[in-house]
Amino acid sequence: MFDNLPLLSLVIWLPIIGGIVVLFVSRGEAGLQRLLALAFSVATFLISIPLYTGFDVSTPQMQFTKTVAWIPSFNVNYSLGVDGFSMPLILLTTFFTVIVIISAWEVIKKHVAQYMAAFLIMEGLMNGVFASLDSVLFYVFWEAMLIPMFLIIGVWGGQRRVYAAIKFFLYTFLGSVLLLVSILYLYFETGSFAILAFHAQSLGMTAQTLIFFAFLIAFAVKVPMWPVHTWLPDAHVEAPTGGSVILAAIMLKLGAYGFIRFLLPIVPDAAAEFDWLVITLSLIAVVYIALVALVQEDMKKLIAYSSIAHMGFVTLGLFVVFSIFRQTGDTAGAALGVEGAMVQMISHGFISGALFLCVGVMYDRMHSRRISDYGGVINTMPMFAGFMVLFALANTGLPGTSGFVGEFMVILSAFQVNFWIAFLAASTLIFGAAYTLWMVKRVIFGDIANDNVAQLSDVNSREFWMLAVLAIAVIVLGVWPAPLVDVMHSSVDHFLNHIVTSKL
Amino acid sequence: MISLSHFLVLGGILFCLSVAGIFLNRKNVIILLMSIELMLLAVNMNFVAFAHFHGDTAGQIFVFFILTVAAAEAAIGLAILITLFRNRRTINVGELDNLSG
Amino acid sequence: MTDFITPDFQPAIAEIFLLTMACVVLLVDVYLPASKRGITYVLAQLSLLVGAYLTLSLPMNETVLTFNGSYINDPMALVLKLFIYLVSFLAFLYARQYLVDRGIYRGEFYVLGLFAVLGMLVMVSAHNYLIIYLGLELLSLSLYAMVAFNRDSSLSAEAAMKYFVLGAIASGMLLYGMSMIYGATGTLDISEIAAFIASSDSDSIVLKFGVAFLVVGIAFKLGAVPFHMWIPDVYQGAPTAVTLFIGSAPKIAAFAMIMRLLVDSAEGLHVHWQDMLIVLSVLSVIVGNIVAIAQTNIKRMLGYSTIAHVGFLLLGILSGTDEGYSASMFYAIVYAITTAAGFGLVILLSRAGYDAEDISDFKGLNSRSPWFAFMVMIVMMSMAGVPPFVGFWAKLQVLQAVVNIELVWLAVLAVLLSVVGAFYYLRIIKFTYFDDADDNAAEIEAPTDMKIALSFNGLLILALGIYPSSLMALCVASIAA
Amino acid sequence: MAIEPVLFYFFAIVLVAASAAVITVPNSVHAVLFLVLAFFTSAGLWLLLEAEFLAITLVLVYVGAVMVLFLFVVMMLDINVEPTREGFIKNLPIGIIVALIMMVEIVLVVWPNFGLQSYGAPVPHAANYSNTKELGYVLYTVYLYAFELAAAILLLAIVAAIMLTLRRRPNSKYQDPGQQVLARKADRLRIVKMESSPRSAPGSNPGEES
Amino acid sequence: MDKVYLILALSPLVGAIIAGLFGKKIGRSGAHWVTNIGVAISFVLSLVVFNHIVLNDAPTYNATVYQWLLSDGINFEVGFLVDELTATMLIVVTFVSLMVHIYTIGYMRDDPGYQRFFSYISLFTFSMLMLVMANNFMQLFFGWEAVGLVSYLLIGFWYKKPTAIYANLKAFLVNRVGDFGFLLGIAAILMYFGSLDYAQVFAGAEGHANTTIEIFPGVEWSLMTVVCILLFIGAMGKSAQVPLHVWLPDSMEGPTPISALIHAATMVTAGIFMVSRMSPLFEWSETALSVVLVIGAITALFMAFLGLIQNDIKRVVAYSTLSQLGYMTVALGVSAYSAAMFHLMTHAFFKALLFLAAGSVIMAMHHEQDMRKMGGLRKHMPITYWTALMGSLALMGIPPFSGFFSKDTIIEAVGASTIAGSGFAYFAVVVGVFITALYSMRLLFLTFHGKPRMDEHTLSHVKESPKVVTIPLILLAIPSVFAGWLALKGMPFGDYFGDSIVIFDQHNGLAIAKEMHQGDPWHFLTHSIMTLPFWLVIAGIATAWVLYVAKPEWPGRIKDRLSIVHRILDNAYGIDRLYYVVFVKGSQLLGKGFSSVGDAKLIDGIMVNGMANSIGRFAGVARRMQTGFLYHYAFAMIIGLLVLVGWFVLK
Repeated sequence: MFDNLPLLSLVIWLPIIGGIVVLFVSRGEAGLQRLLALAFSVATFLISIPLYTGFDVSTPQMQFTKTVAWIPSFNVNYSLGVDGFSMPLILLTTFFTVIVIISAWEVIKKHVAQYMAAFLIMEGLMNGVFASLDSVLFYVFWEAMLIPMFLIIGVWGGQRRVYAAIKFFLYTFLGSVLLLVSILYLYFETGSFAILAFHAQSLGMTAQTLIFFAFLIAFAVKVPMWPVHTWLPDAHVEAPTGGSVILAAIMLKLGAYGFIRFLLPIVPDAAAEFDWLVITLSLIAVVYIALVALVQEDMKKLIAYSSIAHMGFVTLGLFVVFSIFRQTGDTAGAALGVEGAMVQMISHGFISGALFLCVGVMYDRMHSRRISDYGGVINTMPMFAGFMVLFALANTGLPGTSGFVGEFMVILSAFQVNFWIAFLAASTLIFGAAYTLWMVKRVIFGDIANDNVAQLSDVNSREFWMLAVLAIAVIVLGVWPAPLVDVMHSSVDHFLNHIVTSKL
Repeated sequence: MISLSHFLVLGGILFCLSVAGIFLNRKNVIILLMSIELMLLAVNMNFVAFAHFHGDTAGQIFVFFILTVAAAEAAIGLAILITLFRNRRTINVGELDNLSG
Repeated sequence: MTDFITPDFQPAIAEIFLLTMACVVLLVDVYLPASKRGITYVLAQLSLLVGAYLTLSLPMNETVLTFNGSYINDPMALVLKLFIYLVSFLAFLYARQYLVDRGIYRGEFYVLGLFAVLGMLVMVSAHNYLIIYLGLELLSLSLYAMVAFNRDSSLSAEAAMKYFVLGAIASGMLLYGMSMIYGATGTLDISEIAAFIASSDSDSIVLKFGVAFLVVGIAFKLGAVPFHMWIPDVYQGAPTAVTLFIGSAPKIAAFAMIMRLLVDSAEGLHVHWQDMLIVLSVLSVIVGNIVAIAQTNIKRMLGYSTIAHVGFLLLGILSGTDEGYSASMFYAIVYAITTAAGFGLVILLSRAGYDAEDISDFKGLNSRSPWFAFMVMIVMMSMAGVPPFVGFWAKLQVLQAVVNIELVWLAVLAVLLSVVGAFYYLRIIKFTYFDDADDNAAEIEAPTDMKIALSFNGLLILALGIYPSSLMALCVASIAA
Repeated sequence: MAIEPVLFYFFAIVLVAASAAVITVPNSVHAVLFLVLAFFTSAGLWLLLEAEFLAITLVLVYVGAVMVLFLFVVMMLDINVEPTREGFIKNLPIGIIVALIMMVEIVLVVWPNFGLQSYGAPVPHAANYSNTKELGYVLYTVYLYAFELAAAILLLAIVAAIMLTLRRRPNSKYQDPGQQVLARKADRLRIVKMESSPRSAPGSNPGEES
Repeated sequence: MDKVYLILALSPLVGAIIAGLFGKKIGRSGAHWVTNIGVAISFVLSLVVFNHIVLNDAPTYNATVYQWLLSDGINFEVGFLVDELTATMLIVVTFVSLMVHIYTIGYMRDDPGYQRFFSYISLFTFSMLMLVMANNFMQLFFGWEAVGLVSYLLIGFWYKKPTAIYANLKAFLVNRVGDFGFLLGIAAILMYFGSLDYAQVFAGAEGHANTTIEIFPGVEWSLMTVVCILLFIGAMGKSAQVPLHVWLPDSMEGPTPISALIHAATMVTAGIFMVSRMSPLFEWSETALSVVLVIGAITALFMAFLGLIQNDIKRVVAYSTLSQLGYMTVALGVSAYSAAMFHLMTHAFFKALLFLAAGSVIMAMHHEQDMRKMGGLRKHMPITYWTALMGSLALMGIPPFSGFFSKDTIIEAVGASTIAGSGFAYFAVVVGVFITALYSMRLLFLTFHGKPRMDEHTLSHVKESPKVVTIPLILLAIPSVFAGWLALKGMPFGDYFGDSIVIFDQHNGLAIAKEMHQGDPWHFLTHSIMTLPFWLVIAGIATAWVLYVAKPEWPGRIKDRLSIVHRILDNAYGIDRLYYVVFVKGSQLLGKGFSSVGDAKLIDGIMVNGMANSIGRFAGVARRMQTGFLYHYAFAMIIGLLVLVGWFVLK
């Protein structure tokens, strides 16, 4: 029944139109604005579900494709399609937008319509990034996305929001302009802006190297990888809860998605040449950032750093393939890494999103994110504490939660390359537990630390259901990740075969 | 025999003098305007010389229009100068630095 | 000598009409009491509209020469003219309330404005160096006078003086270059010059020499470094309404001037002027973007931003390909539209007795008027080159043009500096959205027509950003013709 | 036969000297006069180039109108001649260097390329040749468009100049002869009768003094 | 049988979920009923399974429940492997768990977190079942971490207590260190064996006997050694072997039933179980076995010493647990897996008993745990006393209590072993016997004998615990007494475990012992009385009697004399302090350094903001070029012209 609907176009444009509609609902009718926003986000989510149910797992081909000439004089097409990599991420996006809209329900009082609209529009843009098969279209969505996020951080953010917002924007903008030049160069080479044409284009080593670094910077900033990560803690800390959630849950994934969609398939030889660099940076993210996270005083900052560390697994999982191929002449063991990276992305979306929501729930009551202002929250907010502990444990990669799956797969894959890579990666078991649970200890457990904590009230039903849904997702994905991973197999196999084939 | 080059060099000298005048003069806007007239004179010299040696009227016509425009330009320039003087009571170029940075 | 043959006036009908109307407006204004000045305004706007109509009534896809080859009407000219009308129309519209508020609402403004528009049209349609020069002077002289329009402003007078002197030097240099080209080729007709260059040694030092001077003249008109010095001062010193006008439509005309001077006539010297333009472009992008950061005056900042944009615009030209020219054409048009909206917003924030000059005057606009805050965002993001606004496509195309001639380093440099540039645009958005309004900040008040026009202008930027295809195709087609 | 070079060098040297004086003399009035001299010598040179009409025009239009305008403005504004030439001296070296470099560049380009070998002197026109007629003919035919534009520019210049300088301020004073003629004695003069009284001692009431 | 296993594993989970999520709705009794029934079902089914597998000798059950994940051609599954080893563990786990559940009803009666507690312990039972029933490493790791999780939750059960939440964090982290090694071991297995399924891995072990792996460049190590040591690191964490033992004593901050269930009887034995399960791998690496042996020996001896000076009743039992785990590990090291399992089983009974008895005492004392404030409780709490006595006798290894058989089997196996380190290990386990007797009797004497040292108020309220507490004590006392005798012949000396344990002949110390007495308990008993360990036990008891009953003032004097020794022991050899300084403070210092220097100063300070600032400064300077003076502007144009001409025209 969904065959005839342009599903991808719908998941892109419905929320954007929704955002505009919300904006135009007259001021002062915040309730209506919220309801409308919710309606649009839920509708989008529902529309995105057939993407999963109707997905053909047996083929690596792009599905639900749609191509319309957009700018014929420039050979730019409005070309959409999803494969096993992008489809789950679209679902993640549509899902999280609903959560974020709900999370803002009573909390956001200033410019409600704009807030809701910003998220809806951003949802559409992010879906657009995932669904684009045309590099210019991709880039348009990729960049346009910065605007609502910039406003979200800047308008509804905390004390240093201006610094954080501008830093966020410029950092990512810097990365992406290099992406743009690379795209243009590839167009020069291929005569087409189609991403799949880029994949097929053979390139010399010099060109590949240059493009590799351009792409690397572009996507590494977004992931973010050390040492271009410092925008993230600031952005997270200053952003309102919803902003942090989207940043962590979706936006970071875009960088990794860029690696999958652009960097690896387009410049595989350069990637093979410099895989050590990315692996090193990933491991630095895992170890160095974990240590940095350990000493954070601010909960959001801590979770932000934790995000960086977790995203290190994604990049690690994506880049182990070359070493494996060099050692064995075969990609066996590499799919584990790539699929692990994908699972890690989805799972990190849920977990970090949930953790930011948790911090948001506390922040709404106490207006502080400082760990030292809390203590013994469990006494007054037992239900909330349960969720928080669950998500924290998931964040430590506990088996049975989604946090385990990806890390497990990536570590298994990394071991195939080298013992020490796996060793450093696995150190997250210790560090991750240390910084997360230490925070939990200081915030959640213990006796009531002060009067403010004593007056806290437990989650209301809105917050409860919001967290409960995420909790279920985290656990289901941990207990039975197969449905998620199954949709990727074909795409991953195709991807791996493609990237180990030299393009020189 | 006087060649085209002679006239062009002469035009060049005038051009350079006008340029030097613009740069050197830091007191009086009127001198600047006159330097500009010199520059146009240099150009006119070129055009007339070229027209002569090409045996073509276009160059002379161009000079004709340059003279016309220069007159209009002078009128407007002096009008601006007067406006400036009324506002500032000075036409010292060295004091025209309220807009900078 | 040939007998006099009456030239075909039809292709120049719009210019003739406009000249007539300029005189009519002038006369009407003289006999109107101050209270009925609105009629002058309406007449001026009507002139533009009818001019646009007349231009449109010309055959679209053919190249027509008349006045013994001095006047050309080709598709490029037609398209550029239409946008000149459009942007000028907007500029006149935004200017009105500003002038009224400052007590300088006089008919001369529109007379001069019409003459300037006429100058631009002449430049766009010029097919002879002499005509280019005359068009340029018609435009420049009008603008000099308009800058000094507020006679009681010392800053305006200073700006006008600087503009005038520098402009005169630049025309002198341009003329010197023209004289050299004339000397080398023996003609002023663009087609003949092009034919001469094509048939001769493109390494002729005289031609190169002449072209260098032409480039200076062009660079000045556009405001490319190091011939940019007038821009910040004039932008700041001129009344905002005039700055708006100077900053917008003349860029389109300047683009046409480049096309006529460098491309139509001297494309054979492409290798030479390309190098020159690269230097200018790089310097412009660097200086424009970096120095803009240090500005607090919004007009001055937009002036530096203009310089940076000029650097980008030159990228397309210097590529020397049709693709690059159409990219630059697109850029020029887009830039003019965007700048019109930008200064329109500055005017919007100004009130009687109060000029919005400082960037911080944008404070809290989102609370005062979300709609116009949105417009500010559109304009600034478009200028920064962020999709989905049209400024992005403009940048994309010129970059593509540069990449296509394998000057990737230039593209990289340009985009990196555009990141620096993004900072100051963001700063405006920051004031608009992130800061709370001062307590004494009033509601935004403006005439309805201005509000509508500004909204149209802003939405046009957005709409062209989402669907740039038709404008792009138009540019491509008109360059290819 | 070699009268031409003599004339050329004579005019050229005077022209250059006068131009140099224009930019160096401290007095604006002198500068204007030197500029007039420069125009005269140019006109002479143009005659050598058989551009009689333009030579005349230069003198008539430029010297006769523009330069007078300059003089008028200079005198009207009555600028004080600055006694110090400090800035001038300081910048002279660099000015000279820049001018010289430019000169060198120009010479390098024009000298080798426009010699007699490439551009021989054109055949002199016949005695009945009228430069004015020739120009006049093309001006109104071939360059009709340009001519109209020039007219527009002149109109514009008038409008602009008037707009910028004409002031009709409410408090400005100007004469109206019609009114003056109609003035009567009674309107202007009133005779008041006053009682004579001794003047107060100086300094006793300083507030009312002066 | 599929359903049986599934129900067996899941019924505690169902109980846990109901009690945990709907605790408020079902109320306190609802919570304990649902969880008790859940565990009871498991226990009953365990018996069925035991009957099926062990007594009826059914073939090993190995089947998949569901496919967890398929990636890269590798099948990650959740499945059950049930053989003798598993069946034994099932009995132990479900039985002890059931006892603890019942006991908890009484022990936690007044606690506000009643439902939560039941939910946790049922969840624990489920996790432990998943661990022991796993047929693959992935699931093993799942269970492994899950029990760690529940342990974390339970130690911190009283979340208001700062010491409790400190202890649970510590426990989790130290366990994570072990898991870290364990995970790497799993990764190594996957890489070389291409599967995580036990059966496939064990089948491939021989093929990889000579495989080497290069961990440090140029150094080739035997793959099996590396894998086994990595896996054993996991066991060290979970089974609290030195140097990862530090969490266990602190974990006594949790409620007593937890100490009994998790930190004595079941979870801590997971490591022992795991190594036994992995015997087909360990057997291929003598190096790994030696490591196991030495680590176990150190733990057995040095942790016993620490038990001597503790005053907290539960801590004594805790250190005793550490020491006993050391014994089991030693057994593993000498390939006496069955002996280790045997001791594991008996230890589970008597140690659970001792903990619950200690808990009973603590309840009576109104949650006072300091033995110096007890004394003379024998008369007030006869059941507790007698059961505790039986547990202690079993712990000390007095014939014919269960501990005697299991411990002596280990000592004999060690004595017979020739593997590197066995000499030291023998010394350690023998000396350990004396120490064990000493601290066990000290506990008994201080708690139940002598004069009451508590205040009047407490004394007046001291009474025997309710039936829900005493019944489990009695039920646990029964196997504590008899299990050894009954199982001796079959378990360590028979082929009880069948194929589930692999021992190479050259490692089989137990076979030598077996030749001597053929596994006959009576013969074993009489033989043992002649040996040194038995007399050391007697000596230990005697010494304890002298020190704590006859001459109670002596311990104080000894303490003064040997103050250095006492201080060392009191600080648990300073290991905690060392870890705190090196790891906790060290990583914090490193983190602060990275954060403030690396991130804040270098990246943000110099690169990001530095670049922004320098551009800003440059802009500030560059704008001054725009002087405002016309002649400068003109000059710029002229220079520009000169450059264009000079550079491009005349080049």
